Amino acid sequence: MQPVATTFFFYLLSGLALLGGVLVITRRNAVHSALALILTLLALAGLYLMLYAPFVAGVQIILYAGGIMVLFLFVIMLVSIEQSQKQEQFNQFWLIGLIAAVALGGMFTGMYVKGAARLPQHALRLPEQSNTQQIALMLYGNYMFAFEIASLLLLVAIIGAVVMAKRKI
Amino acid sequence: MPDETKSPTPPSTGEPKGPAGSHTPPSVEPVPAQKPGDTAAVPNSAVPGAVPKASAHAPAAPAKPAPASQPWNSPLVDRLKRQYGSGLEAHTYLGQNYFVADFSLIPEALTVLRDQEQFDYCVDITAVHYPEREKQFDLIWILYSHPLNERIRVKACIADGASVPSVVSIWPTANWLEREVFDMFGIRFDGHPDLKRILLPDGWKGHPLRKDYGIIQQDNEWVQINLGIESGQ
Amino acid sequence: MLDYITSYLTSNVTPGQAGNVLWAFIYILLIFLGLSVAVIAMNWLERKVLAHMQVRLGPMRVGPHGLLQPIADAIKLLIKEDIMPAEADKVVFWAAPLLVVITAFTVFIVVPFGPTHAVTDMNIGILFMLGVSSLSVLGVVMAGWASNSHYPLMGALRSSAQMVSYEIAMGLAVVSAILMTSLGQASTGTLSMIGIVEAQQAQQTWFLFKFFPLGLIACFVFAVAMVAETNRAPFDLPEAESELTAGFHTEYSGFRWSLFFLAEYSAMIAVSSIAVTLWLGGWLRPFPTWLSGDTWDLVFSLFPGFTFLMLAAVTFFNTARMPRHPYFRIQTLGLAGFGALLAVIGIVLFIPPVRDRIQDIFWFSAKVAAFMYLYIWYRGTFPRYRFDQLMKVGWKVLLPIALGVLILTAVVGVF
Amino acid sequence: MPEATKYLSHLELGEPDKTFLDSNELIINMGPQHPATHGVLRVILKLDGEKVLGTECVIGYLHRGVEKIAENRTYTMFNPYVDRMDYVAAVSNGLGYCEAVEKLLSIQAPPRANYIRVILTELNRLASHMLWLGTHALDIGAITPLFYTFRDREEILKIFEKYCGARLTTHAFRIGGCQYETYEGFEKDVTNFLKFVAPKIDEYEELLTTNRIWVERTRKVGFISAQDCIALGVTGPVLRASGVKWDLRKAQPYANYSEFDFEIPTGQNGDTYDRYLVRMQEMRQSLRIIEQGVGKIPEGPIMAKVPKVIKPPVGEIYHSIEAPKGELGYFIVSDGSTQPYRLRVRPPSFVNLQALDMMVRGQLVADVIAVIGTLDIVLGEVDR
Repeated sequence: MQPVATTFFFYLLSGLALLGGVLVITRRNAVHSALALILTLLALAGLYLMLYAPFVAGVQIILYAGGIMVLFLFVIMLVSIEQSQKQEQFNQFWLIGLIAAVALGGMFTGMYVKGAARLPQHALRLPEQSNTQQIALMLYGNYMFAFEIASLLLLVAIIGAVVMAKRKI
Repeated sequence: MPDETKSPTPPSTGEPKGPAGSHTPPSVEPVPAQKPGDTAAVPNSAVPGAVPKASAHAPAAPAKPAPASQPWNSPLVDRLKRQYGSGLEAHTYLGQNYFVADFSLIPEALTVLRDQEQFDYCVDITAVHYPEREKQFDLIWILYSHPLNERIRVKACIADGASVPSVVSIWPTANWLEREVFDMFGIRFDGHPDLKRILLPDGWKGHPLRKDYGIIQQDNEWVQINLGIESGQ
Repeated sequence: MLDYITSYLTSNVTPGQAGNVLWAFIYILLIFLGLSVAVIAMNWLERKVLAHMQVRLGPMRVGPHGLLQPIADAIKLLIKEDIMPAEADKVVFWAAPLLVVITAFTVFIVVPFGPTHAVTDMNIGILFMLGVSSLSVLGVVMAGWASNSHYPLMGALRSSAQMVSYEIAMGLAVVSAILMTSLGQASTGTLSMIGIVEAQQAQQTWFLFKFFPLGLIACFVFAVAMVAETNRAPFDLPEAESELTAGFHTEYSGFRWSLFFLAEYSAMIAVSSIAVTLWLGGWLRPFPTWLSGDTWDLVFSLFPGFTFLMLAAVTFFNTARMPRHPYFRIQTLGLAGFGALLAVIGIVLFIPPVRDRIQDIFWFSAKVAAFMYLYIWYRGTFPRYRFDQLMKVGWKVLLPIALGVLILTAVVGVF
Repeated sequence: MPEATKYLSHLELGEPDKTFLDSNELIINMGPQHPATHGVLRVILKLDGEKVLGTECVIGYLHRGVEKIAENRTYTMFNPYVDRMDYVAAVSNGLGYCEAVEKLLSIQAPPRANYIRVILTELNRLASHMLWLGTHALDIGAITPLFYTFRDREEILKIFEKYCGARLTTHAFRIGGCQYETYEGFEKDVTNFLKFVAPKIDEYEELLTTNRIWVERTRKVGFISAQDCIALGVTGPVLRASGVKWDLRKAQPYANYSEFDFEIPTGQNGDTYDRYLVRMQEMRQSLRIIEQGVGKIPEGPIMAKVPKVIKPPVGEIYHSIEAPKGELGYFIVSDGSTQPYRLRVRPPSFVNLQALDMMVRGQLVADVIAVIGTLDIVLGEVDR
């Protein structure tokens, strides 16, 4: 099966992701920021699809866009918007932010200019059909221990949340 | 429309002091066989024959001969009389018993009625306005006793502007009932947790169930401000 | 060019897999139209069925037996004033119904109405459906928040909490069905919607009856969760009329409101399609093993035609019962015309090539329709759950059951 | 919502649960236009999330000054006005008023009138309870019972219509008896209705009584104890569901209820489910009363000897009856003229509504709806 208009979709999705990212940090209204973040996440899911990683794309949509962001919005909606709008957005962290941005930009530029030789000559072609199986094999085979540790960590977080939210259990 | 308000003739029963001397508390007199339940729960027995005609010591009855209030004798009355003496009169009219209590006895006698005489249910609190009297208002508490299945009324005369002790602490149900009396008559209740108008809007002027408040009278100012119309009529 | 068009007809894959953009587009159009008609029909049916459950007649005025009522309603909604509250967040208020309706329709590109009757077949089909339909929560939340009013906000909070909670039980039930695809003699673990049905075909059983009663329980969990997921009675708290007036779309009116309506019904059809695909054998006809053989195949392939003929007969019967009065002449004619249309469709469905390609769609739709009837039935029967009870049912009843079924399915499948 | 906050400022509201994650209090204004408040009742709710911390009822939107009107109408002229208070139980209102005036006049309705009165009043109680059931179930989300009860209530209204021409505000009774002689076939209609409706009540119960969701929604919701009921003056089915076996028809019989054999259903738990059961039982008891009455209507006049101009002697009277909602009392002060000097209505809905706050504190918003439904208030009577 031949992909259609690959370049076009790549730029479209990247552009959307970037637009969303910029909106996230420039919007004063927290709900608008969250919605822009969802746009970014969806665009990323599209990029994953283009990389022949449909499972990752699906998980991205279900977990991030459908699950986590809903909870984000849930919390933000209960916060008084008027108050947050009055607050200064670019506050005292602007210096740190600038340094981080410059450092990251430098890294990317360096990679682009000098790192081309270190990358493989053509993009890796993952077989589309076995993508899900490959992830499963990786997770439950090579990285079994890390996976279990991560799930334990999440369990701790759940228990902590329950304890904090409820006085009596 | 002041001409619409009636010129009220205060009913005989409303006179607390007038005939009081004539019928002294008959505590000595043996009054047998009048169980409380019977007196209160007269189902349809209030036929003219059953109630004796106006007795001698009744106040001047209206033109038509009619059953008039009579002294009411029962152990309950005896007990209360012993406690409060002449501040309390007991009457019965058409088989319904009521006390006319002196204003000063009000929260106390009612507390006694609830705590010692088991009148645990305050049915209603209401008032009647007699503009020509000195003490303009009759305030009426209708009480019922679940254990005794007996209903009585307690009546007290109060002057305009006087504040009455609230009975909310005795019967919580008095809360809204007193608010309604306040709303309609302008009688203030001391110790009421939240005395404000209940049926009429908060900013309304006047108390409609007073006799000097005409039937089509209204707070025009309120209507004009809040409803944006010239008049509600 | 003609070759490009006809080449697909002889292939036996979905247009998406064949890479045939034109046919994919035609399929998208067909699904969009079919879905709109289905929503309209569902609207009429719900009102009619519910009315007859409640000893009343339902719509009777617009068209014979109210057949044109949904269309009249649609026109009314389109020409109604579209109110946007002054204090609303304009952009979000505008985007919310769009998002809801887009997600509700997008999921249908992987719904397999037949072995080749889907826009495309993704190898993560079921994941895609769950993922995209979970996005509709966002629309609900946005609508509730953007209205800038208490009732919609509470409705949105309720509905997002509800949808997120029930997605978990729903997902676990789905996983147990997916697990079944990789078990048994034909070991083809797959997330593809078509693959799931084909697995049922290969295993000669609907997953509803596999590992009895595990499949049944999983289907039950899904069937409950899907009602909650679509905010329908008895889980219609976000729209609880008596409590929150209309929930998250209280401030919406006219066309925007109708988009929510459209989305709700197409979401109902979408989740029913998932249930049908996963447990009821998708497009497969009933009794594939019991009543097998060419004769039975023929008999079952005649079902669609007979169904339409029967509907036509019912219509003609009602035409005969119409009052004989000049006032009703147009209505009677209309009803007769409708019956004739049904009869023609029925006859067309008997033509062998049509019959062969249509019967998959028919069986799929019939199964979905059964679920839709359940939706109406629930609405007529049940009171509404309270919010804490709803959460209790979701987290303390359905989730453990779904987990247990998942583990048992794995255990039974391996040994 | 600063305006609503003003109303709540005085209430001793419970504090929200102090936990690590404190939530904000939310003040919600329910009504006066709200589908579940059964009219123009406005309830201001103070919420912690979905939990109710306190309520305040704002009433009076339907206030028409019935008591003031009474002072300016003759006794006969005022009679139709009482129908407009509890408009779903207009017959009961009329009975209470007529009996109060009769008592003041010291006359008694003839036996035939009394039988007709009891039958019509009990039919009215059925109609009122049916309306309650339908709307209550609708509030809790079951839409179907509403249509069933309306279908069956229709039959009662038809009987009323045949009897007096009106369906809702019947004005069926006159001071001293009944307005009209029963129509031809009245008894047959009532008997047929009894046969028709008994299985229908089973049908309602089938839909709800064992319905899991219904039970979960109503059990342990809106609890009120017998002591609190009495202290708050709550009467009617609400009181009986808390376990107090008190019904004015038995306690202080009026009309000729003492001649009828019926039970007073009571509950034990004082929750919404028990109130539902009590009212369902009351409907069956009403059927029993009607059944006994319909065969025994004696021949005779339907009016007592009443003077053309009703001029009760000077005096005052309090008479109360068991209306479908509770104790409906009339306190009349007469000054000997043709118009009441003062007429006070003791409205059961008004007094029962006062218990709302106590019943919903600590419960959820959805329970407020259930409790308003179970109190069975009629705003026409609350506001008068």
